[in-house]
Amino acid sequence: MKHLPRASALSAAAVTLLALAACSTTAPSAEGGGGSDDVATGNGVTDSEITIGMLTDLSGPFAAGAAVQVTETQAYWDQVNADGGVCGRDVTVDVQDHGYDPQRAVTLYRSMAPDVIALQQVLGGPTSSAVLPLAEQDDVYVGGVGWAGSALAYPNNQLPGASNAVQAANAVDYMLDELGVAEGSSIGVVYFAGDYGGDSLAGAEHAAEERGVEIVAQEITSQTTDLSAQASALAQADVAGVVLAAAPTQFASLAGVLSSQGADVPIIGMNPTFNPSLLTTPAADALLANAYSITSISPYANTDAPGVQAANDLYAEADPDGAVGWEVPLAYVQAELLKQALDGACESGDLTPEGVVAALGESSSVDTEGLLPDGLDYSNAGQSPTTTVFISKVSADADAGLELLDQVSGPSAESFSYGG
Amino acid sequence: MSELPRKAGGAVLVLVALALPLVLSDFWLQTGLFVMAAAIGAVGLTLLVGVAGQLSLGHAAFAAIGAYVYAYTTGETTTSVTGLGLPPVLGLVLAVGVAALVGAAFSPVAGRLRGIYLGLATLGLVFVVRHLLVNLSDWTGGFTGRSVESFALGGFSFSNRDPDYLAVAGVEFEGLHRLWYLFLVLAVAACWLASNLRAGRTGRAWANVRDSETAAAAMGVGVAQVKASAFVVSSGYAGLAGAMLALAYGRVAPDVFGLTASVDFLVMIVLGGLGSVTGAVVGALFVTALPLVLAQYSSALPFLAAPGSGGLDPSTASRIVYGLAIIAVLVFLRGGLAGAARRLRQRTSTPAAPPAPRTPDDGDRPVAVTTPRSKETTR
Amino acid sequence: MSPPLLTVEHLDVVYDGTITALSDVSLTVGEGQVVAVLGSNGAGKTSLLRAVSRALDSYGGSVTGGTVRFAGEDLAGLDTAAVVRRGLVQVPEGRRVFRDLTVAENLRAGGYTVRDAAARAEARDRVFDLFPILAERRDQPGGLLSGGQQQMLAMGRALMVSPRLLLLDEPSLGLAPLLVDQIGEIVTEINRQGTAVLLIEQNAVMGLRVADAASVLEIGRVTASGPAAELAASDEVQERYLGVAVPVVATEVVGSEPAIPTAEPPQRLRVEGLTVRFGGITALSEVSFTVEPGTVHALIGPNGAGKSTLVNVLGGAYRATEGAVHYGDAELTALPAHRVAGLGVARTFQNISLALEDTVEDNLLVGRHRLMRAGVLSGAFRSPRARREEREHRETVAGIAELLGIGALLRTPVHTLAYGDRKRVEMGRALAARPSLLLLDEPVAGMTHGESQEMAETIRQVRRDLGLSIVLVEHDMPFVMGLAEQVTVLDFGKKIAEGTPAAVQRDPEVLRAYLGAAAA
Amino acid sequence: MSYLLEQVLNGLSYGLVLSLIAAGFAIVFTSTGVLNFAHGSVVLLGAYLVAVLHPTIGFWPAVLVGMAGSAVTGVLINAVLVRNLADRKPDTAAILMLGVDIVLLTELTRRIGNQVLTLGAPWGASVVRFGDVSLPTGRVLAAGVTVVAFAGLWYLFSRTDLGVGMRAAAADGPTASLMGIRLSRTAATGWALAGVLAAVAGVFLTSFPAPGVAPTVALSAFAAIPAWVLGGFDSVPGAVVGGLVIGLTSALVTGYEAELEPFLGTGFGEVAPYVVMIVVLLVRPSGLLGSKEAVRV
Repeated sequence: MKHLPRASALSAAAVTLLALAACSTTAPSAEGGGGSDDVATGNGVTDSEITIGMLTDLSGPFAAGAAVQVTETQAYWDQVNADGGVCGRDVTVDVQDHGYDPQRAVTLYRSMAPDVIALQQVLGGPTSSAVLPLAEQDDVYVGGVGWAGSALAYPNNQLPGASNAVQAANAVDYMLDELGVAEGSSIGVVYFAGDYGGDSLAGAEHAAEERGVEIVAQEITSQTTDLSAQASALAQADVAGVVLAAAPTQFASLAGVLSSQGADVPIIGMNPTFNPSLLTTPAADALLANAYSITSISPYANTDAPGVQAANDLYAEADPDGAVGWEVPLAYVQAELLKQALDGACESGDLTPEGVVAALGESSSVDTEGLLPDGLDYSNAGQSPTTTVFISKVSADADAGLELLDQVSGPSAESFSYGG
Repeated sequence: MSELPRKAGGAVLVLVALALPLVLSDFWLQTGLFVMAAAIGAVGLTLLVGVAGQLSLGHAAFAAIGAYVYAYTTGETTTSVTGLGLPPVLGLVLAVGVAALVGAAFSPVAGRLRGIYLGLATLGLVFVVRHLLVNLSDWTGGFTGRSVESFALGGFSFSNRDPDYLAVAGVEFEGLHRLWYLFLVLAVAACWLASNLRAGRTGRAWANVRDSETAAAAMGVGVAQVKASAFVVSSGYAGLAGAMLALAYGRVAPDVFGLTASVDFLVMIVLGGLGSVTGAVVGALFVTALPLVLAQYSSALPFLAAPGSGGLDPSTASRIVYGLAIIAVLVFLRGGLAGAARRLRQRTSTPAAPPAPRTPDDGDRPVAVTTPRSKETTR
Repeated sequence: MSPPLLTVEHLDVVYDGTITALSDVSLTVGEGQVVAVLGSNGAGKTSLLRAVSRALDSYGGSVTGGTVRFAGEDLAGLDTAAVVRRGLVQVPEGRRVFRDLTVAENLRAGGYTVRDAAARAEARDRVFDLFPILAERRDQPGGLLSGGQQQMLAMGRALMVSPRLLLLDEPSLGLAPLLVDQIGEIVTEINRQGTAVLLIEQNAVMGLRVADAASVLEIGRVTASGPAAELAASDEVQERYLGVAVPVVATEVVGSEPAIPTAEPPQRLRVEGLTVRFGGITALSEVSFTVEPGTVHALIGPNGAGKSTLVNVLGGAYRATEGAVHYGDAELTALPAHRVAGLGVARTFQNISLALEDTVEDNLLVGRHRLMRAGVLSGAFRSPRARREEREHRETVAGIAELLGIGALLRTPVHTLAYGDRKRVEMGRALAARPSLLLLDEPVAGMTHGESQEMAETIRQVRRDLGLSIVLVEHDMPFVMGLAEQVTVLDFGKKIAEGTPAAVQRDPEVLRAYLGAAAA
Repeated sequence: MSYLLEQVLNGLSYGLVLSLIAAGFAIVFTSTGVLNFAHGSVVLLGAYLVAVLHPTIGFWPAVLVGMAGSAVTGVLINAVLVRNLADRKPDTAAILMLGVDIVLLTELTRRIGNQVLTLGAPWGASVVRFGDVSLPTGRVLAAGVTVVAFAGLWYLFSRTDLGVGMRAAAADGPTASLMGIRLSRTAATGWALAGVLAAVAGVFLTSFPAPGVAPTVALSAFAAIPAWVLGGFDSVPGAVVGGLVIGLTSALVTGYEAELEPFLGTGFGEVAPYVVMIVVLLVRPSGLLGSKEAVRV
């Protein structure tokens, strides 16, 4: 390696010279709008086509649910295209799989960013928190990153409904208002380490303070599949209810163990915590007896909402044998939200990534035909777009195992604010 | 000697690497950044494991320390996290320094344990560091992590701004392009330093301690001190790699530095061939780029099912290919990729004179997996 | 006439495809015979046994020529287990009892291939008859037995399969004379009960006493064979093991131009009352001797006498339990090995300990470690000083290589070198450390007679040119006769004789140690 | 008091299941010198087979098939891959097992999807009550089965030719092979045993109180590594002790998280096993019950 420094120094010098010769710091004059119509266009838009991206997890832990969402999303845009598309253009979806690996997510984002106008979804906590800041720099709309409050810090992010903290605050409110939990009692919060769990805990703590109850917190990780120790600790603390911000596995284990220990208390799971296949586990009885689910998005079984019906029908047609669940309405509404933003950008004549983000920031009352609570307000940056959530009860009779009870917006959910 | 073509080859490679940003897309640039960061970490680890013979499964812990030290020292204090706001260059130096110091602090442990015991103790280190990262949230931003200040040198920023527009030969040089050159300089320097170390007094002492602590001590090598120096150097490399990863991501989070990252570093150096600097770089390229490239391009493969259709989709296929590639290299290539390359070179160059030495037949012959035993025969 | 039980014909054995261990070895063992194979370290004795028991594979060796037949059947293509089932079993060198298994479990493992419970019980009873002590201690872990008892257990373990032919690898190694005699009697008894024995021995007297016939193996070839009594009387064997025919050459100390930068002048080495115990085993007991500056002092003794332990204490690798070692004013037993090296004490190792992938030059440079100053940073950045230092030291080791006659090999990787050259490299590495005291641990083990002579010449030259003290550890008595001024003889960790080579050669204690009780 | 007792019982019963996995690590390591990073996947494989097969062939036959499947997988890994490694060195073997783990885990994850596959264990969600302490029946059963399994192992290793042969082979392979013990056979037996133990552990790790088979089960096998290490690399009794220590530590740290939080931060239960492991290694570098010579690298 004796000559290497000399060689590399030489070549570095040569290239520096070349570079200086070819260097320029003056930007060329502004790029001309490419559209034949009066719309300015940018990345991902041609005269006939709009490309949107989806960074999802088709080979990692969320593969199966993600697949449902991909199917539904494809079906949605196919339908939109059949109806004439957006801004006179067909919409195509570029789906890439990051496998829940942040490094892959970032690299794939780099590869897709020049060719898409917006990202309908970046699935997963670590993956979306790696992509969001990059997308913010590039002014690219990002939807579907889940409901963690930390994502609200990014003005380019569109949260599909109430954030986790608002969900958890509502959960506490609901326990006190409807499930007979008395003021002064204790409520357990079992949560994943991370922004999803942490945000939920923050909301629950806020509500506890407002409503005069004690919080007993138990942190777990996704590897904790046996919640005996946590359940015992909760039972020991004599909790009157439990808020769970985890995954289906933990829901079943916690409900089962609590019930077996004779703790007959309501358990409310946050958004993605319920999965219909839980009803085949030994914990099914316990879940049917005590388990509730709070979701930002309408559960699958909601005959009153035309949007949900449209979503379900679309999915049933696209994949008759597919697994049904809350992913179906979620994917539909994410696509719907993006479509509204695209329409907004089209109307304001700026069909560029920046234009889509701007359209998002101006939408202060978005309706989704019952898929999400009405009147979503994205103009108040940094705050949850709504305080209303769906509350359902686990039920063996309802499709996808959740029977919708109500839409609620509790007092402590309404008084919650980020950064406060 | 075969040195000259090798150097010429190296120089050509460096030149190509210098020119690449002119033609590569963002995807490849980003991949390149990750590869170069990983390569530096792998080079550091191969010095420790391959040259000095100390198994470490805790490399990611030191990388995490480097990444967070950089993020903390260069970052500004915000509502959620604190930061020192130091100049990025100083931050980079501190990242290396602090990681090396932690390595020094851990080296007495390394002196007490050997082989797999040491490996698993360092494995524990990964979990401990992760726990600290999650809990010291004032400094680290907790589970979600914190954003990372972009690198800057004398007013020139390695990001999309300052200068806002910079073009070379008509190609706009954005943050990725600029970082590419920063990383390239660091990577070449790191490899050069590692090769020097390996070839010099320090490297000989490391190799001797690996081969036989007794013999090394008999030659006047202070075993404990030499082992510690290997740990310190390797940790410093890991710290630099971590800081570079942080720059490549633009943010740091504990998830990036988990067990998988540690294991990946180890896979890199074993695939590349233990103790070989070039091997470590090639291993880093293989381990880092293969999954990314497979994820990006496997959809072009005809026999795979569409994503989400329930069949063997491209990503699953790419992960399986990755696993199979590891298995294949280990089963078929002795000494990893570097060993295979060495044999190939030997075959193409003049064959070495057939050696005909004898061996004393008392004592054990080199042993198989079934009977590994230490080289030293003490009674 | 039925064929002999074991026939070895024109056997060649090669390790790792390149290293020849045996060539053209032929040998027979008849039914009911005891055959001894004699030879020193490195002669290929163990390889011969491994070839017969089909255990070469796991050591990287293979039979490249010739045949091994057992009871008329060619053993090629069989594995060890199949050979064991046919009644041919090997007792490995150094006993190798399973230390954590009890005596009974050791025997059970020995009888692993015997499926018939009755046959096994019978075999075990016979072993217990032969070795009553094993029956007594059947529930104790093998590791707790004494050396002699472990040898009995190793033999008993092999007898569990009621073999037709028993291969014994150095059963007397490291055992006290009384025990050696006892083992000899046991071998005779086993043979009397109908088992043929192929016995490998360094202890020629013990081997020849119990054997009917014997072969002498030297560097992979049979150099003599015949009936035991005949061989015992031959001059060659006498010379080989006692060195009686080698004249003692007095070496003069001549001051001359040193080829490499001179070391500090050598100091007097005083070993006083040195005792080393490992666990309960006393490896050295109350050993005292003095090495005068600038002399060659030989430490000899049969295998297991404690020579290597002594070298390891002198070099700082082992701690002394009691006693003291002074080199000049410094007390060595209190220092860690690298500090001992810092005082100018360098050593070689019995089992060569070189970096095989590296070149000769790099290996030699390791010896310069303590004399170089480049640290991690200056080395990494190749500071001018570090570069100059590296260059100077490369020149120095080139000089050392010339002195040792390996100058042409400087850029060659060690793994391609012949054995004798490796031994030289190892000595060169020690010399590179610029010692004033050089500890050589069996420098000619495994060398041919000619190579040994060359090495002796090299040692003389080194001593003459560099004017240093040398402690020479050897079990080969003839080798040290022409080389050393003073000889200290160890046996069972005790000093049994000291004096000039000629005096030591005649000492009855030494004769007994080397040749067994009968010779004294 | 009953709370403490409950957490202790919880921890001990969980620890016994961990010790089954840890014993698998120890047996594979002593019989072939391999650090089996794919062991977690083998645990998952066993549980997966049971979950998939129980609707058609019934739970108990499915368990038998699961045990056989895991055992055969282990034997094949050893025979096809480990024995054919280009460099037969422990660290290469460990990386090889990482490769195997990636392949196995990816394929199993793909097959399981996001479903929670139930095991169909007949004990369901029932619990056993001891006074005012209750334990899931599955756990009580696990404790019983584990005790029986270890009794079986003890019998095997001290009372049968095969077991004694395996110990001899582990202690000194070349010498054992001179006794006619075929090392390939003892190695295969070791891998098979580890596979069987893994499948049994998998069944108990995925039945109540855990809801069913999910890919994360493979990761929970990692928790057995500290148990194995602190017990001693080459010691099956060490695996039991290690499992109990780790199980108890996790349960108590989790159970008293509220009290410990100010000093240790949240989520310390995940780290505690590794901290215990490091401390034990520093005090006793060869583990609690490992033999000194066990340093094999």
